[in-house]
Amino acid sequence: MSHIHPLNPETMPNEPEKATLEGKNKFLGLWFFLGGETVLFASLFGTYIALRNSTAGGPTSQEMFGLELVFIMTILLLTSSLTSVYAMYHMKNQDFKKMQLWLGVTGLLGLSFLGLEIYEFAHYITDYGFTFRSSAFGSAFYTLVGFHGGHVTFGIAWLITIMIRNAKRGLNLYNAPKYYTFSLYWHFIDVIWVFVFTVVYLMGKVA
Amino acid sequence: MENTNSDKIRAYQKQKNKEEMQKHLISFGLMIVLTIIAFVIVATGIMDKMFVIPVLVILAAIQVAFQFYYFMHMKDKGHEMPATMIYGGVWGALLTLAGLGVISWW
Amino acid sequence: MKGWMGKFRALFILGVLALVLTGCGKENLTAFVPKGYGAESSMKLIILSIVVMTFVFLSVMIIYTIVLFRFREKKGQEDYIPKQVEGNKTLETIWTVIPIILVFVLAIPTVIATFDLADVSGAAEEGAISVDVTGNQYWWHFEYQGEEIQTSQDMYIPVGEKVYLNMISSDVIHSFWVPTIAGKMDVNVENTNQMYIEAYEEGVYWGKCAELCGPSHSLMDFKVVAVSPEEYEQWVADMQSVDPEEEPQDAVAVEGKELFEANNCMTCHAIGSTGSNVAPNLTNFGNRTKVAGFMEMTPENLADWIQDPEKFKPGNNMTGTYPDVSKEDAEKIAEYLMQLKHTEITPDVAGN
Amino acid sequence: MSIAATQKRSFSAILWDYLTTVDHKKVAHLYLFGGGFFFLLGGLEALIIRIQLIKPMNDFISAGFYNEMFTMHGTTMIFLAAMPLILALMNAAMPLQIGARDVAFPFLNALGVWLFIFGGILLNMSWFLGGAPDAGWTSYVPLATDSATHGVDFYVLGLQIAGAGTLMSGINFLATIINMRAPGMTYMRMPLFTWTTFITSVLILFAFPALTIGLFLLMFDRMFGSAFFNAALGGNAIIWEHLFWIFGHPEVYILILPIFGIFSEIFATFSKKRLFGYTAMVFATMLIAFLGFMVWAHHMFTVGLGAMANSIFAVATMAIAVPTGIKIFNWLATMWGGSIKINSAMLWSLGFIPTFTIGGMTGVMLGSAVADYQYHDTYFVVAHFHYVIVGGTVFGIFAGLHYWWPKMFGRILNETLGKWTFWVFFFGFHFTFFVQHFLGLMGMPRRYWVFLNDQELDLGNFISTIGAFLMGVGVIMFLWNVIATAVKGEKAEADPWDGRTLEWSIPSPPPFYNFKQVPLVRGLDALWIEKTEGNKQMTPGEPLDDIHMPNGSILPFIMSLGFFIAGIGFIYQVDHKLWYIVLYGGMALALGTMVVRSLKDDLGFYVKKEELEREAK
Ligand code: HEA
Ligand code: HEA
Ligand code: HEC
Ligand code: CUA
Ligand SMILES: [Cu+2]
Repeated sequence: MSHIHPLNPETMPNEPEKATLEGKNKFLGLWFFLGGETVLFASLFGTYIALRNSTAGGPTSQEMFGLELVFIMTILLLTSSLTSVYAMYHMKNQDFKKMQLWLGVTGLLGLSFLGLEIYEFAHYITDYGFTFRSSAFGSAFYTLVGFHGGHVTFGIAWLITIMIRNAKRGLNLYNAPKYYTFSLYWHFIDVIWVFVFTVVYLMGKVA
Repeated sequence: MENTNSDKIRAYQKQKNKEEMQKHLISFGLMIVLTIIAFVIVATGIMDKMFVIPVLVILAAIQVAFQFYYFMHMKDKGHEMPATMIYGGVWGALLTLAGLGVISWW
Repeated sequence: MKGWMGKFRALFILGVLALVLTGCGKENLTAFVPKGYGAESSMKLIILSIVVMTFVFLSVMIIYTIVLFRFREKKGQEDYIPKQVEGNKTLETIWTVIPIILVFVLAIPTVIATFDLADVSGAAEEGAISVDVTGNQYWWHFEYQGEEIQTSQDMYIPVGEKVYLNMISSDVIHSFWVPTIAGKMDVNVENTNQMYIEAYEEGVYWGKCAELCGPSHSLMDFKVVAVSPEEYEQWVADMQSVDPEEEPQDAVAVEGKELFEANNCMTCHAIGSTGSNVAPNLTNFGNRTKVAGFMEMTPENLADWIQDPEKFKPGNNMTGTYPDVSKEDAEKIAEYLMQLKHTEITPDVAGN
Repeated sequence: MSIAATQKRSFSAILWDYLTTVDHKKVAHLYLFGGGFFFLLGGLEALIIRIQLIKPMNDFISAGFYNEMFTMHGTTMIFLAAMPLILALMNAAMPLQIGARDVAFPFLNALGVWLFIFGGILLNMSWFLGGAPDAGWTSYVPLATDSATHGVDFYVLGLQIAGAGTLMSGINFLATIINMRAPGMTYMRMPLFTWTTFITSVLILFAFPALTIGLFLLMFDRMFGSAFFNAALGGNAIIWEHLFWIFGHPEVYILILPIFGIFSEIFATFSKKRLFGYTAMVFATMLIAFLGFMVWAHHMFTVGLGAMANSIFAVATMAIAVPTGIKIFNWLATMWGGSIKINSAMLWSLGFIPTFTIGGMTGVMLGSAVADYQYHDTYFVVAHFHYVIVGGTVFGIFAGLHYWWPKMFGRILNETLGKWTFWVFFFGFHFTFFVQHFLGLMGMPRRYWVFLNDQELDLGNFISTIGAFLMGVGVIMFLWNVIATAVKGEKAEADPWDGRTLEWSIPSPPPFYNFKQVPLVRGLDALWIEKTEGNKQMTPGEPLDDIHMPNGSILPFIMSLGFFIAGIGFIYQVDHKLWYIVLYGGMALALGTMVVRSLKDDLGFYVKKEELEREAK
């Protein structure tokens, strides 16, 4: 059971996340999960595209959407993607403290993204009376963006759990895959957001 | 463990990791640029409506390719299966989008 | 179209004959004996595909039978180890290429026919007949465009002419199907579907709802009454000159009319071409083929229906919307409704 | 846990063992019992359907109840019987076939089976709680959104929970096959059943998410007032149809591809011949899976998508005949020149060939769009899909059960009874469904509670009902066989069929760690190769060493229970806000177990080398 002891830099392989069979399995498993998520979000995007003009007399996307806020949110999330890469960089260099630090930053960026999203939703609801129930467009909008937001929330919860869990233990071959799969998941959230801001906000602004 | 050889390997790995990180920084920079371009196109309305949507989609696709290939290491060895699955997913996604986006209106 | 058809015409007729002899369902209901354009197009493809499939099935079964007879384990040779064959390029190519060819044989006519049946451009032509069809739980409504005619349950069309249908549903998805003259098409809620039907012969054709739409889905029948073009003209004229206020002849029916008005029936049912269409339009009701689409047209049935429609069509939208009607009253109303005959052109004319 | 034989344990010990198991072989048992139970239930529903249709204008059951009956029959059979039974066989055989000690994620495997069981229970609770779902297994909106009882809510949550389990199994099998093959087992040396498991898992991975989303949208519309399918607010019901069939068509290949794998094993084994055209078989499977994603709209030919869409989908649909044909002919060629031994497993396989060919041919006939305007939603379609599903999937499950039963339970099913079961079921089947082709074209739409008098549909329906009862007799014989075998069946040796693949190289039933030493694979049909070279057993691919095994855990059970409770909360929160307590309570239980799982390291245990050596003596 040697693999649970914290490893010193000497014995730690360069890719600790894939050094054990469990690690390899987790790595593949998460990638496959993301493959499935691709179709999952495609179904939501498809639904949104089909319903984006079904406003039932309510406000349209052109009237409501503001680009500034979305731009800030985008930059936040993109940056959090970079910080998580940076954390993985430190993992490869076996610098546990720095890894935790940068993951912390990632989490904070994610939280601020969520905060802005909630603010945005509140803004549409109070200022435009635009809700989940107003029209098919409303349902599709909140569901698509909300599903993404839900993924962010879940990601943050996951991050917090592994960070606290391993704070005292340091990096080892048992938890390295957990960190790594988290970072993959987090990137994927960013991938989805790229399409959200493109399809929902930018295209919504165009027509 | 007092093996100098392993130290060398370490050092070499560190160097490689660093280079890798620099690549990541560059791709991050590019992603930000792509994002800005996309937002600017829409905010200023300089482009003809006909072209905007395809251009936006292409920009998004490039950006996503960066995420996958650099940030998520899909370019590296040992990622054949992940790549297959993601492409499978993308294929499924395209069909779904075609189904819902195009032929639910007739 | 004609080319490949020619070759199969003989077979087609032969097939139809065989089916008629062996019993292929009720006339004017079965899809086996097509009497309309759409049904015929489908039938051609059905026959073509059966021919292809017979060939396929025989090929499989011949090999299968040989295998089973020749290659069984022999007594006393239980230890015999057959040669471990990996494969055979030629054979594998053969059974890849032949199916591809067969698929083409079927696919090309399919595509041609699909486009042919989807071509509703004729609807815009001068004198084309267009009918707005509405599917409702569990009845059908028909409005003749530009003619100010409304009917329910029985739709009249002239023989030999394309009749264009614009179909929409008021509640859930239904599907319009008259097997003997045309294949089906769904009746959706959010968009109008277009198709055309054309009957070759006079007759009363059974229509069925083919998409699950609730408990009484199986009872959502209707009829297409195909009459000669002259008779159709007359029917149109008669229907346009209906006087909804017309007093019935005998006393019972007069009483029935009063009861009909007193019992709220008019809030939903209209007679004549104006008025609400949340319930079957009862113009010319006396000439209907069936009560509520599927029950035999007798005064008893009608009176029973009026008293308790739920018993006959579970979940229908008439139940409980009007005051209880006594047996006598129901019979009087039935008498009145049975006398609503507004035209000489009846299903009998079409040969019911 | 020790390897010392686990004989004579108390009932509660066995129960606890199953509740906490993460062993793929026991998970397979759970799938088998669960799926088997739901098969009986679905069959009972089928019999009720057939009794109602025995004569015209019958009033055996009411209209609304009939709709519940076929909805539950279809849903149960597809999601709770056929798929779990297939997963049972996959779990039982696939890891053994690749020489693995377990699956990649044993915990997820257990979670999958419990999610299926709880999802199934939830769905079926609707019978007692105000009415089952009644909008068909396809649950088309707006009928489903309008449906007045909670039935459709049970459908949504039951399938959501069971579906999540299936998705996990899919990912699990993929990782297992990629990472855990024995040394020497390259992809092109994998047995065909492993291959089809692999490709089926890919289908699951890409098909189920569409259903997940569809169910979410339906749930939001029914419970939270959204307007996806509400035309009055701009919604579009066709979106549901697309989402359902984007899932639904690949789903039918999920039901048949593993079965193709089973038949490939059986034909090869009992013809004593290598599978003919192995490479072609593998690529044909891939091609079917690939094309399977591009044909979903053939279920929607009459929706009004337009001539262009209908044509494209018609041609794509017909194209699937080609790779499937390759398979049929390769099986025939496998038997050609062989030394065919006919026992129960082989009988089911031989029965499959003509039956499935007919079903496939009617499928291609349905693919001809214009012809489908006549067939669609009639008994012709019912006949088609029972020919492929019963004649394919169910025959295949029976074949696979007879084939692997010795491996799963250590006893051989009785041959005489097995043959009787086959013949009775086979004839019953053709009686039931062959006439339905004609009924359809004679003007009998499907999902009809009654058919009218004087429509010349009486005889056909009568024959059909009689056939269904014959099938019922067949099923009862099989049950009898199972019980008789359990009581006094013949004990099975490791390799009762003169098998070709790795699962036959280890004892029946295998020890919980499967392989003492992971074998070295030297080619396709690894065991057969060793046997022809006169070796008694596989050459080990590793030295004898400690074996790492995962610990059992009750958490999968509790987590599934949590989702189950939350599901009930979701269903009833529309009636009263207090139900939110149940909803959040269930969620807390499920998420709480998840947190426990991630906080508590589960490092498994080791079976010591010494212990293994002692065992060997
Ligand atoms: C195990 C499940 C299974 C399988 C394997 C199939 C296989 C096929 N199915 Fe089926 N199908 C269903 C289950 C399945 N189906 C179900 C459940 C429904 C109804 C759902 C509902 O509405 O409730 C349905 C409905 C359905 C429809 C919609 C009908 C309608 O509602 O109007 C269509 C239409 O194209 C179709 C086509 C096909 C085709 C072309 C195949 C092909 O894959 C068949 C290929 C096989 C062969 C062709 C035989 C072997 C080949 C040869 C011997 C080679 C030579 C052959 C030729 C050249 C033809 N199916
Ligand atoms: C895997 C899938 C599967 C299987 C195996 C079956 C098996 C059977 N099916 Fe089913 N069927 C479907 C999937 C399946 N079906 C689907 C998807 C639909 C469409 C639903 C819809 O429209 O929404 C459908 C619809 C359907 C209909 C059409 C209903 C309608 O449209 O109105 C009919 C009618 O004959 C039917 C009959 C049968 C029969 C007789 C069997 C027989 O093969 C069953 C044989 C089994 C038995 C007879 C079991 C006997 C068991 C006992 C006797 C023991 C009982 C004891 C205990 C419970 C302890 N099925
Ligand atoms: C909700 C308004 C409503 C009221 C009020 C109502 N009906 Fe109906 N009626 C319907 C509907 C809806 C149907 C179609 C039922 C079906 O077939 O599912 C129907 C069907 C009928 C039919 C059969 C129509 C046909 O074309 O075959 C008759 C006859 C009839 N109603 C008579 C009456 C009489 C008489 C009364 C008054 C005592 C009455 N209805 C009151 C809604 C109503
Ligand atoms: Cu209307 Cu079925
Ligand atoms: Cu299909």
